[in-house]
Amino acid sequence: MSDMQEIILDSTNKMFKSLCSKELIDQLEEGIFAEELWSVLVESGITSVGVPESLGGTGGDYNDALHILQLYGRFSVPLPLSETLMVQWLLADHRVPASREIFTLSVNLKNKIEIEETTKGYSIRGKAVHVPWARHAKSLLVLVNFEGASKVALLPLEQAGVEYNSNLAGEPSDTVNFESIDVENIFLEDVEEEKFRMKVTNLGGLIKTAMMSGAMEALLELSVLYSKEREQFGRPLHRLQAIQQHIAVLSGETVASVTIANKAIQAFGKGMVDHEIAAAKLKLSESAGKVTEIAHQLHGAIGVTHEHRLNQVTRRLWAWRDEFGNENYWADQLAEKVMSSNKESLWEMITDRPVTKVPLGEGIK
Amino acid sequence: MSDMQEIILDSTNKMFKSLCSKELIDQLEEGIFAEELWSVLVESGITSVGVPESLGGTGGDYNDALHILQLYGRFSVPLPLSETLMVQWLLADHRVPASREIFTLSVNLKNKIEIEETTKGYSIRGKAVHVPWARHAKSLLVLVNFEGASKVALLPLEQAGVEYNSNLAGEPSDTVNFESIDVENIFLEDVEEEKFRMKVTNLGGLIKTAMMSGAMEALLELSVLYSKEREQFGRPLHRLQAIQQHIAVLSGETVASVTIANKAIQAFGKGMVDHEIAAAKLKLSESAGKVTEIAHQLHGAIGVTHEHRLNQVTRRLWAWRDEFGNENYWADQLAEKVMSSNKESLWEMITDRPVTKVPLGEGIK
Amino acid sequence: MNKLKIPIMGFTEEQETFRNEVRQFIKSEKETFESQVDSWLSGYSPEFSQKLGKKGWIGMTWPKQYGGKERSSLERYIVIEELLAAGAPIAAHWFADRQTGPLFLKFGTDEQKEFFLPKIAEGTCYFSIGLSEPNAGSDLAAISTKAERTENGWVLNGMKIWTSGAHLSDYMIVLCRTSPKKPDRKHEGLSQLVVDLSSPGVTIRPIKYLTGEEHFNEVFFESVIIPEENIVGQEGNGWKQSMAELAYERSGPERILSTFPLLEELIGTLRENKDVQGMGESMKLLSQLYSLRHMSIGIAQLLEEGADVNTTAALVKDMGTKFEKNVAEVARLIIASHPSMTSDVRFEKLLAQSILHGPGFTLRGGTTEILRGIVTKGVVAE
Amino acid sequence: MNKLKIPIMGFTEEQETFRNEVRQFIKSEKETFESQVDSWLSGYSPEFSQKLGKKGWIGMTWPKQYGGKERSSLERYIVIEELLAAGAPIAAHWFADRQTGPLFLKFGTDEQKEFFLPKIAEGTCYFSIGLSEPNAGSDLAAISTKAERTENGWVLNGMKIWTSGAHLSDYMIVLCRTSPKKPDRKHEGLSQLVVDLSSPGVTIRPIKYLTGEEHFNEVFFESVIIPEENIVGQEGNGWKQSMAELAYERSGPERILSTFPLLEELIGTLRENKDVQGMGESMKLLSQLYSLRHMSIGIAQLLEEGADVNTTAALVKDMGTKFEKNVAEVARLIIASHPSMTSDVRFEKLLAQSILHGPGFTLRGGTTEILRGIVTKGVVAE
Repeated sequence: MSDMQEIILDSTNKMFKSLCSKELIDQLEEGIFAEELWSVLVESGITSVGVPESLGGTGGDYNDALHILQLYGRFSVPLPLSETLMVQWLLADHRVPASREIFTLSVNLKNKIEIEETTKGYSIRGKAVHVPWARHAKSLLVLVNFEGASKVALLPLEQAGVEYNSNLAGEPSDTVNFESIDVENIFLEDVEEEKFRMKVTNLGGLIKTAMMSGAMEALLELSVLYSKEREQFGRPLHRLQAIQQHIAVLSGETVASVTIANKAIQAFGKGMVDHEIAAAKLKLSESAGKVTEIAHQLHGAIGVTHEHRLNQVTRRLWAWRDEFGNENYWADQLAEKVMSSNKESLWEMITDRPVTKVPLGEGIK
Repeated sequence: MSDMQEIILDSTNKMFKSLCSKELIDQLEEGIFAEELWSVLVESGITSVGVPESLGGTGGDYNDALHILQLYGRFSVPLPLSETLMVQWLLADHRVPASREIFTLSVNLKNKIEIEETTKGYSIRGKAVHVPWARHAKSLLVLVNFEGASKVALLPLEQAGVEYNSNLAGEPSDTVNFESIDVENIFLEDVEEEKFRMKVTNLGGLIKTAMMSGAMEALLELSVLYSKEREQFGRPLHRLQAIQQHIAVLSGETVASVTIANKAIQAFGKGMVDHEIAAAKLKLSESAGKVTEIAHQLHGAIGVTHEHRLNQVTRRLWAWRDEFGNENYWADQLAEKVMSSNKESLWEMITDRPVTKVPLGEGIK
Repeated sequence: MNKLKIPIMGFTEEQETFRNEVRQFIKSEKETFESQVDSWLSGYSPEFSQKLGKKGWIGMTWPKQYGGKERSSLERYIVIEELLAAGAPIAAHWFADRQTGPLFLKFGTDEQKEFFLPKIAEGTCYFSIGLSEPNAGSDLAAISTKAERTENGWVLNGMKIWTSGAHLSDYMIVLCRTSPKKPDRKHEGLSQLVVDLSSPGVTIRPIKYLTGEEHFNEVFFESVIIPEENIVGQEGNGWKQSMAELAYERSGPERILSTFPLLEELIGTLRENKDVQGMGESMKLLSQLYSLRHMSIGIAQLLEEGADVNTTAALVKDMGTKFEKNVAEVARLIIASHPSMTSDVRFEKLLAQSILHGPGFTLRGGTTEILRGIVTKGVVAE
Repeated sequence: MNKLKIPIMGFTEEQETFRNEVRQFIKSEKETFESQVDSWLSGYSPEFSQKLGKKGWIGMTWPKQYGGKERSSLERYIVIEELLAAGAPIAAHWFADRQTGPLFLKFGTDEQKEFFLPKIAEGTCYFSIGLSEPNAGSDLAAISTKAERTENGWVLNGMKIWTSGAHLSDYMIVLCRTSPKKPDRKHEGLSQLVVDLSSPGVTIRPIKYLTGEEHFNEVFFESVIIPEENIVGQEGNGWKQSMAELAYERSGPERILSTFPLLEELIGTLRENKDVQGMGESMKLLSQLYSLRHMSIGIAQLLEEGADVNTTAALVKDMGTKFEKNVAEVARLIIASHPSMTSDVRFEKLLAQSILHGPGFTLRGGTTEILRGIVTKGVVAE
């Protein structure tokens, strides 16, 4: 880790720690958007990290951004940061300048959005499901049909109908309805649909991996703290053998998850990714079930109350493990890579240094 | 359980307990067959339990026999009892009288045995693999090709070549070679191949289930005994919380396994089996891995020595879980039943009282 | 290992006919409730409870003179498992039927039986159970809620926590100290009192579950006056009475079937999709369910016979609640989806309920560690 | 949680070239050995050890003056993992290379280094480690083997148990009591002695492993005379020296790759059979292996830097050995077969080895419970 990165992460850490309270996170589920914290993020430049300065972004690289998202996961930040970053990165590939707005995206197969050219511009008709944070976002990046061809478009959400829905963590996961909405101009570009889907899925998978690894660190910290503070039969919990087993397994799953997440982040940062994202999201999604179960078992009744911070972390892990591919999805992806590898043995695949250039950075094609 | 059955099982239990020592079981792997104990089994009538008295068998029902096999599993009896019983039952369906010989059988798909009629009788040519106890058996029940049709035959083993091989428990699992062997007469009957295979697989699966449930009881007993005798840090093992967790899980898996095994035995005994065998062998094969791991973890170094009785039980469980279908095999069988059920809901299937008559008893068809 | 022996039970022809009757009733009610996971704790419907009362399916094993139907416990087992499998809303009368009724029958005075039991059986009188306190979770000897005998009756002071459904109940059975704790006999001096929750001095404050739902509560007692005759059983015998209840409640179908509606939906979807691979992957759940159900039924029979089921009941609770959780973990992998409490896709909603209620399954009624301690003690003692 | 931080390491171009060299050598030797599971404990081949010695791959990080090659520990890591992945027979020199050599380097006299290290590096001098005793397994303070100082040197009496490979080794490092146990300082007074196993008074009795194979032994010492200068390090410091060794040995690739030959065979077979479903089911193993390997490599780097890896190394051992077992459990389900030590089908044989050696994986070098205690202590202490 570079000194520069350490400074960035250190200050982000401090910022989240002081501004992102348990209550603020709870407010999300009461329908209150954390405006103030969002402004701070925008002002600090975090919402455009990884977008080149030449495009008005903050600069920095993906590595910085993904470690910031690790912190995001650690503090359960209740804001559409990852979505905004993803869209900005994808747009930056098209030389679209950085923005201070909130973005979201959806690549769900069930979406059917039609765009037609009209005399005044374009007409948008259709529906997108499971769109994160749609109710708060300015624009939606989505695959559309335009004159019989697949394109990628950035659609304004002002006039769209939004049905509220949420994931297990209470994060918005809305349905967006465009009922023949007319707009003058939109971002609309050619796209190789399958390639674009894979790109977004990979990027999304890596981002969730980073967020989940941060959340697991938080879970371990909460659990260790509880085992030190809480007593049973006159001894702190962590002195009980059964609790020691729990903490050890929790530590192991967390370290293994953070390690493979960091490996994937590093590889992606160098633009050299082969199996790393698939292996990492697989592992993190798998571990999420184990660590949440242990943490709840360890915390007992207090841990299942809405009052306790624990549920903010465990519910996010339950939600995120299924987003951008659960473990079976990524196992199949990985299996395909192994099946079609040109290496003779598994050992050669494992020890091979990845050389496949990540598709990101080639522009949305 | 009837009083009669209780008396039979009680005396069998006593017999195994007094005659089937650790050393006797070890001798199997040194190539020594437990002649004496086998004679006792033959004399006591155990080797033809379930064959009607009218055919010279001991009488009694399958229920009796399967609970005897449960005891067989509990004491790791080193003899071809289940194979001999299975063959005798299958032959009894054809009114073949009971015998005092050792039988074995094989329904392996890889077997290719050809029978030709000759002037003097028949000529046998071919190979059967993974034949249990072949080196000690008098005859082999097996599927053969005869004049282009599948038949079931009972082949004499005197002149056959036997390559020694063994399963994980050191039980014989030989390859049998018939190199154009001439015999005067053999048992040779028509058979619906697929139906026969299913019948033998079901029967074999149930028998292994019974044996495994007995072995698990032995495993639990050994483990509890060890936890009481052995001390660590000045306290008996079972006082340590981590060991308590082990014993509890071991108890749970054992009771669940014994219960589902007994349910299958009971259903089979009544001639009413639907999903019971599949569900039971699935469960037992799955639990075998768990209980053996725990028992070894609990016993520590002493448990992995050849000297200790533990390995006689764990190695049998490791071997038997894969014989007559591992858990995935039976899961697929069960899945097929669920898929093709005429019941509307899963709950109706679960609570349905099985009415399908078991095919056994219809003769080898 | 005699303590681990469980008989294999079958149902008789009449019992099967009765099962069918129950099933038909539930089917006819299908439109009146939404099938849900964990319905014995979260499915609150006084209307439905009253309908069951009319059918005679609450307190159905009790003597007729108290509104019961004197049916066998296997028949009761049938009713309970049919209701749970359907995800029917049975939380309102749950504890009264399962625990409080039997408690009165065993220890109550004639007056208590005559007053409470018929109402419970009608499905109109709901109880909750006051055991845990903030510093007395696993260790009930530490209970500090106390009742003092006065001329006007008992005066109760203290608090209870994690009481399921107190905010929706009429009464609570409160375990409290009625004489001072002695160091060497710390489980003595505790008694069970029936507290009318509408009494002055009772404050009920719901605790939000992690989903935001309100299932359990803190209940505060400030000088609550309780009639002298509201003590249940012997003064000072409350701990033993409560422990007997706990053992009784560990092996019921509610320790196995809490997430059954999800499993039913999973299998139904796989059948519809003809997903053979997914079906194969689900079958381990099914074999586990078979073995747990036969254990549970066998123990119900042993209970009827008065046998000691302490060890085996703890096993069912330990394994059954793990199974309930496992249903969700397997289901989510076989059918990838967006689990959500607000989804209008049935599978996603049931999955969300199962995941979010999951942590509770292994906590209520004794944690894993405590259950395993009970099992080991039982097994080692032989 | 600073104690849990592990750096992400990559290999340099030169290291990759070196890996290729090692791999080519192993390929060229393929005909001379049968690839096997757990080859660092069961694969005994003095010929192969000597070949490795000639290549300079034993003691390769040691100073050149003692026969070493002064290469980096990541280069050694490469050699070890390539050998393990291939299932090559490296048991003969294993402990001498991994433990005894570093022990001498750290604590040995010049004479000891000059005498032993070059022979070890040649692959001709084999060591085993004498720690456990019948009543001193997890608790080494209970060691009762003792050495008394006499005019002729040390006189050793007692016994060791579970010593891997003693029947095939030249020497043993024996941890024994050299001064009486004090109640409050029970780990003091222990020392490490080099015992020539051909000395009069040494009796080695193999203990059969459950497979019938002979890997470990009981070793009896009856008034064995040991030259005074055969003490390693400081008198009375033996416990600390041994503990340092243990921590060092917990995170190596041998805690992850013992069953790799089976995994390789599994994946190879699935590729050959184009079994897409089976391949998908195997991939969880692969992602676990990736994360464990990167943990192990990162810790190797930390060790080189002299950091405290007590906690993370225990984690790798705990999870790695579970992974090694798990390979067998997954493999047997994906490809149904007849596992057998005597089978001539490679998959079946490797599977049998993996299943039967499995129980040993989590026992050697500290049981699960002990490792988890170490981890929790480390994590809680921060």
